[in-house]
Amino acid sequence: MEERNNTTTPATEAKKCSCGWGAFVVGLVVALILGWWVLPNLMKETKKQPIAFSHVEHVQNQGMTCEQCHFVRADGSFSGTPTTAQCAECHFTVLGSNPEEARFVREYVQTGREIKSEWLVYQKQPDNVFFSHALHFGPLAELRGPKETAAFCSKCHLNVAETDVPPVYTENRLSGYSENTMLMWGCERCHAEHMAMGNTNASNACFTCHK
Amino acid sequence: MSSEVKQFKIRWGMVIDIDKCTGCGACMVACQAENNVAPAVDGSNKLRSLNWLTVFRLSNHKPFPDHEVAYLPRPCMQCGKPSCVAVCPVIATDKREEGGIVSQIPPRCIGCRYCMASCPYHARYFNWYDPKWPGDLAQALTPDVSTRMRGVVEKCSFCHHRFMKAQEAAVAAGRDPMDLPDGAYITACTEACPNGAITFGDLNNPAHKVHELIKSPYAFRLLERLGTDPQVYYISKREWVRREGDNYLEHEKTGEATKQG
Amino acid sequence: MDYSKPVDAELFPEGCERCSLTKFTGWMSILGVIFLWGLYAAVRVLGFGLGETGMDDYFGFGLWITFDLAVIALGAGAFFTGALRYILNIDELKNIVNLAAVIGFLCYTGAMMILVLDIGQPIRCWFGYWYPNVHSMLTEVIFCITCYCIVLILEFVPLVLENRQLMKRPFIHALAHNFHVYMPIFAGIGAFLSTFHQGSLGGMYGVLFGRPYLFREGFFIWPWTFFLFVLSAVSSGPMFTVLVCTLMEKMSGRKLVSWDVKQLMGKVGGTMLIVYTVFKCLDSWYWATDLLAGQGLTFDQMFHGWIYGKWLFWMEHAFIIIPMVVLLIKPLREKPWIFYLMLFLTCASITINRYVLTVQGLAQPVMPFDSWYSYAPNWAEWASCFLVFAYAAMVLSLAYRYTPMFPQEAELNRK
Amino acid sequence: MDRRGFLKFAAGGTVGLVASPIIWNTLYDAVYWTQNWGWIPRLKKGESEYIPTVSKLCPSGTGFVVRTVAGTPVRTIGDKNNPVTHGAMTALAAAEAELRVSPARLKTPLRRSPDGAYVAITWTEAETLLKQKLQEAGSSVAAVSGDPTSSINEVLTSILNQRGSSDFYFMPDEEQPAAVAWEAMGGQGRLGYDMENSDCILAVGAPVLESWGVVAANRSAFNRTHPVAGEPTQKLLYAGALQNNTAAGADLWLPMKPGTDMALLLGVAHLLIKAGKQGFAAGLANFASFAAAYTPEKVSGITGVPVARLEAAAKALAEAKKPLVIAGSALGAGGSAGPVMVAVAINMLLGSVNREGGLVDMPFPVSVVAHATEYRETMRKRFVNYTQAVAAGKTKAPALLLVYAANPLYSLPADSGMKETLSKAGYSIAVASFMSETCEACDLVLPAALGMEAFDDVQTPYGSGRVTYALARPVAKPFAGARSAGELFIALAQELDLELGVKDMPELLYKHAYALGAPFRAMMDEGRVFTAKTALPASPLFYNWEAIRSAASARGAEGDIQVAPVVVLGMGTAQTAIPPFATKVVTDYQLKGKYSVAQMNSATAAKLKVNAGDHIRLVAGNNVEITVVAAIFEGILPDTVSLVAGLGHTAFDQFSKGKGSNVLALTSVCREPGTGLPVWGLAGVKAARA
Repeated sequence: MEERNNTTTPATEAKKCSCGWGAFVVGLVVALILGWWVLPNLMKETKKQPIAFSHVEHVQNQGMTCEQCHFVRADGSFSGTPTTAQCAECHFTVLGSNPEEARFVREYVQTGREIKSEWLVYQKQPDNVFFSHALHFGPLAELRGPKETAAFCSKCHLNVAETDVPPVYTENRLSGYSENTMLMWGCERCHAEHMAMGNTNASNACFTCHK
Repeated sequence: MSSEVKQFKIRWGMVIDIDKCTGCGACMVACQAENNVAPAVDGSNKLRSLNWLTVFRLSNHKPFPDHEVAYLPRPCMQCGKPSCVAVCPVIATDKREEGGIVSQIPPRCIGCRYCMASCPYHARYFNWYDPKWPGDLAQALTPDVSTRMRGVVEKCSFCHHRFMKAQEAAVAAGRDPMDLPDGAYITACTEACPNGAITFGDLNNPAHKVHELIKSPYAFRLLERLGTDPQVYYISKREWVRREGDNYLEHEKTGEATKQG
Repeated sequence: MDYSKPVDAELFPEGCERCSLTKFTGWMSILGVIFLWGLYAAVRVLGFGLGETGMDDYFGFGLWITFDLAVIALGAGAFFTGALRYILNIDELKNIVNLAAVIGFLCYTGAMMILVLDIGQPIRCWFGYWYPNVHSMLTEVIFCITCYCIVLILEFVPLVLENRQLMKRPFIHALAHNFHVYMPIFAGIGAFLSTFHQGSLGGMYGVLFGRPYLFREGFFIWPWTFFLFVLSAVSSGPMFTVLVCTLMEKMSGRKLVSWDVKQLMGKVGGTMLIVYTVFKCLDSWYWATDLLAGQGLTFDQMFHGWIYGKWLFWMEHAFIIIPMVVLLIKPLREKPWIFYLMLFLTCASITINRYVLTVQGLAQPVMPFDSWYSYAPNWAEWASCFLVFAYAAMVLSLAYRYTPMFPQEAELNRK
Repeated sequence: MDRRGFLKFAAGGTVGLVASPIIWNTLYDAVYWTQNWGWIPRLKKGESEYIPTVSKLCPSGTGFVVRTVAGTPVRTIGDKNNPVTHGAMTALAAAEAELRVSPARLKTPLRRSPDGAYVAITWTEAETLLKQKLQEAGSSVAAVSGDPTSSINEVLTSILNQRGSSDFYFMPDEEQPAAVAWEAMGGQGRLGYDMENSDCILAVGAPVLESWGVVAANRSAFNRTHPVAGEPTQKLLYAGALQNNTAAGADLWLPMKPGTDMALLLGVAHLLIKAGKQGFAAGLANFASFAAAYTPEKVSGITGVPVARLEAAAKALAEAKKPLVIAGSALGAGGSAGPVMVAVAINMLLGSVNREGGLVDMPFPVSVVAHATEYRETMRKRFVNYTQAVAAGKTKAPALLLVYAANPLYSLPADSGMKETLSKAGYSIAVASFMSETCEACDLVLPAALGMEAFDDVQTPYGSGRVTYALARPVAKPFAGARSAGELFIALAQELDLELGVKDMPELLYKHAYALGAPFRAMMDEGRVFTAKTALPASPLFYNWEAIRSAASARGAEGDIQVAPVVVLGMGTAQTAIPPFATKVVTDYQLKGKYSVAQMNSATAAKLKVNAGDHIRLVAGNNVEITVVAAIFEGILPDTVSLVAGLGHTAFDQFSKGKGSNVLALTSVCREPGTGLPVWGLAGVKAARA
């Protein structure tokens, strides 16, 4: 190899070299496309919510507050999304003209099927995470109205308050995590500051968030 | 290797009166149910049955009829100077949070079992297989403690989720979550013990019963001489029981040697 | 083509004879069967969990850790011989340093294989790098062992490249040459990494203050076991290399390394053995008479029944004291069988040491009301260790057959 | 592309991949995958509720709060507001939420097909079959209940009575011999024990802290009288062959050979009489002279209790202000009446009858269902007499045998005739919650709801010193196809046009509450529990020394080695078998793999030439042979081995099946002299290394 190189002219050597770098660049570009776009997309799976629930209808048109469905219970636990029974407090029969509502009444309220267990939670956390809404709600009482509440909640959640159809839910095929799931570093960022959200109790100790 | 004992404002601790324990096992059942410990088909192999809390039977080693028996429930000691925390290569176990409970996070654990080797109390258990809840048993899982997977170590957490819940309830009620009244947070075993042998509370808080109990002349801790500084105390009026709590040379007396530890 | 030679003769090192390819394939097949048996055990362990082994909550460490520690100690010939050859320039060692490097490579990669099985969640193994606990001796071990393993691969590669046919390619020739130029650097890095993790492996036990059988005081952050492990590794490593070399000679029927080189290796190991023996005995004495008493325990309480009897303790000590003395006496060490026996005893003592620290150290009940339990490795643990043996034997056989591992071989066997 | 080009392409690709997130993200995703493996159950989310009720599986009617999450019970926690058990739990009650969904739970009615296999049938089919079989049987119906505290028994007795059958029985229990003894001594009400107010309790044979009486209440009393690190306000003396759980809590252990309870009690009586404790009643002189033969030395010889401890026990009782003596059996069934008679006599000597902290003469539970048999009457009948008579052909086999909440095939000795009765019965029906041995032998199996799934009640259990009444309220839907047994029987009666006077379970419970003057609404809505100190006019008690004398003439057990059975509630009852969570509570000195463990002291082991861990063969008088593993424990009498009860199940699930041997297999039924009670629990065996 060394001997042969010695016999080639500088021009051909340069040519060879550039051709070689071309292969490198092609490889690089292909891999980058694969690694940044193709493969990550292959890992993703999109899912639809069981019912095209409209926050706009409930909040803006019907004037409901957030707390009517999402509230802290007396023991400090958070209700999350409402159960079929809670929905049925109003929707015991079809109230409007939306076909989705009619379907909800037909398929859930009348059959007793549980919407809460089917609803896809965008911010879904795995079982090993302990998250207390109450402990994060320090300043919530001072918030006024749905707009301000939504702004506060959307520090972590998707801001769904102004959506007419639920956003697409995207999940990783391997981990099963939602695209919007806050990962540990996201939690740790606030927990590292002792006065985040006016609370001095949030440390980054493992047991603060894991169960 | 952290050689210093960490200081906490709150130190959750347990006082177990051995003279009151009769070894019925209600604490062990409650512990398994509360913490989603999977049942074992063959629980008679004690070296392979995962139990955060185990009741040992103690003997005064005298022949019949002078023999005496006692039972000693052994949760995790939540050591002030834990031998396990220093050795874990991936910080799956730590003692950092206010309250001084030694955390064990199975999702972080890589399953090297070094912590098990380090713990003289055998408080740590390994998931040799994936946990199984045959039939419909999984329906009875509580929402409080995540299920584990094979290949990770787990141990008693002093029902840490109950601490979180107590804090949550305190915040919801507008009270200080860092100043819980006595009894606002107790472990499942404390709650289940029919004989009231277990008392739980903040060892540092004079308003909590345990604060006084640990000053009893009959109080002792397991293997104090090793310097692990456990947050679990035992009480027995029987000298032989206290002597079973640590290693003593023939001429040594119980009260003296422990002080130097 | 010369039909009197095996069909793959072109690949053999210059001037060296090898057995027929059929015979070789037969030998490799036997190893392959053992390998597959071990692989079956490994698949079961990875697929179902560590419940497939004989370990339990009292014996979280067992045969595998003993095996790892032993092979890592015995594989220490690689770094120590390498350091002496490339850094201190003891030239004669070039005749055995290749073998030492291959053995080191095999011991470390083998240990890594077992470790992958031994940790419950191998998919999370990179946590050791990503979320390291800097206080843990094991973190140091993980860092150093993986790094050193890479170094050993780099040391092994040139030997492969030196195959007669491969060397005909100028590029590979040049590459192999470059590797040789950098070998002192590898040897240096290797020596540093290896010393540290040999020590950390010992430190792993010494720091366990909850285990009176294992706990040792020490110097700065390192317990005495840290230093004892380094010393025991550097004394047994070269000896193990000589033993493997001799075994290969017996099996192949060819002389591979001259007696002088072996004696030199023995001298190196033996010198280190003197240091080790002195410190080991001091350590045991202090532990038995002072350290234990401080924890309210007696020497007798550390032993129980037959399998945990004192015989292991005395044997461990005898097997370093006797070789130390015998190797000092010239007429004795010059008799090959005595020489080899003494090397073997030393290696056995180090293996016993790793075993008692691992198994007996955990078996000794610390709580007075606890009991001694026994541990017996099951077939899956043995099989996976044999997997490593088979793997090592296969690689060693290939290396012997096709690479110029022994520079003296052609000359020693000239008729 | 040549080889060099390809190599460069590959190099570029490698650099590109390393520089893109896919590898690193996949490393993380793979770890997330291991953290949330799909084959490991995930946690349920939902609202937690805490609902107080009582356990029907635990014989002591433990009061607990059931925690439900989204409607499913996940935990049972001691109910501090329960005035009977004060929050004390038993290991069995603590496992009830899991037992509810255990693999042994019956999910659907099962009918035995001609080929012997079970076929799942619907409830409609089952009810039709039940009605049809009952109609066919006419008056030839027998029924046995293993739940004496439930008012569902009244519905059953009413049905049987109206069909013309009087063959309703309770399973043998601790109360039956005690009732005989109390009656023999002149007692007119029901025997009760005010343990919590006593300052010194001598329990002979009765493991009061583990299985005797209202265990949860006993334990809670023990708790309150033994402050942490403080001075106990109650002394507990326990006589038994083994240092069991009760002995561990006792201040003094009297190591007593199995079956020598009477001699020990007579010895204590003698010492107390000598010490001047001579509570007067008719027959005192005769009793005293009979007891005088039981000198400490003689008693020590018979029982094995050292003289000093016997005297210490008598002294403690004599010095106590409110002493109480309790006699009972280790097994909880098949005990003799004799020891209870002497225990009553001692209490009489001590003046401990109808006194706070003493024996209580209590009213019996009253029936409210029309045509029902009174509790007291049922308590007088002996199921084993019936089954043995049927087995021997002395009594006609029933055309229909109904077994409710009981597992007689497991919990009665082999020669009790139960097996023969079941096979001779025209048709057999089991109403149970778990697939027991008895269920497996019945023609029709009906899945019953648990206490936390249906309306039921706990009327004063035996051992209590007060009248108590608690309701079991449904806090969750019945599991799978289970149904309330009470509602099932009421519906059956209605189908057969029988008169009950109640239309459903709530009405039945209401009538009971009303009869007791209990606050039904509060009990129903809030889970409150009713208790009352209802004292009867003092019974004309007397020292029935003749009855005592004949009972004392019972033969002791034969065989070289005595077996001391141990009942541990954590291992479940005959109806539940070992709860899934209890397998880890079972110790290595109770069970080893598939063998029961026999504990013995080192002297016994030396005599038998066995070491710990050796297999030994035990051969009982009835030639039943079992193999057990030896364990050395010094807290047991010489020539005695202890075996834990509750093992050796052949039915239920993987948590119970094929583990150890059933102690009851070693026992045989015999009759107590004088009272004629069928008794067992005495098992002398021959032992040898296997």
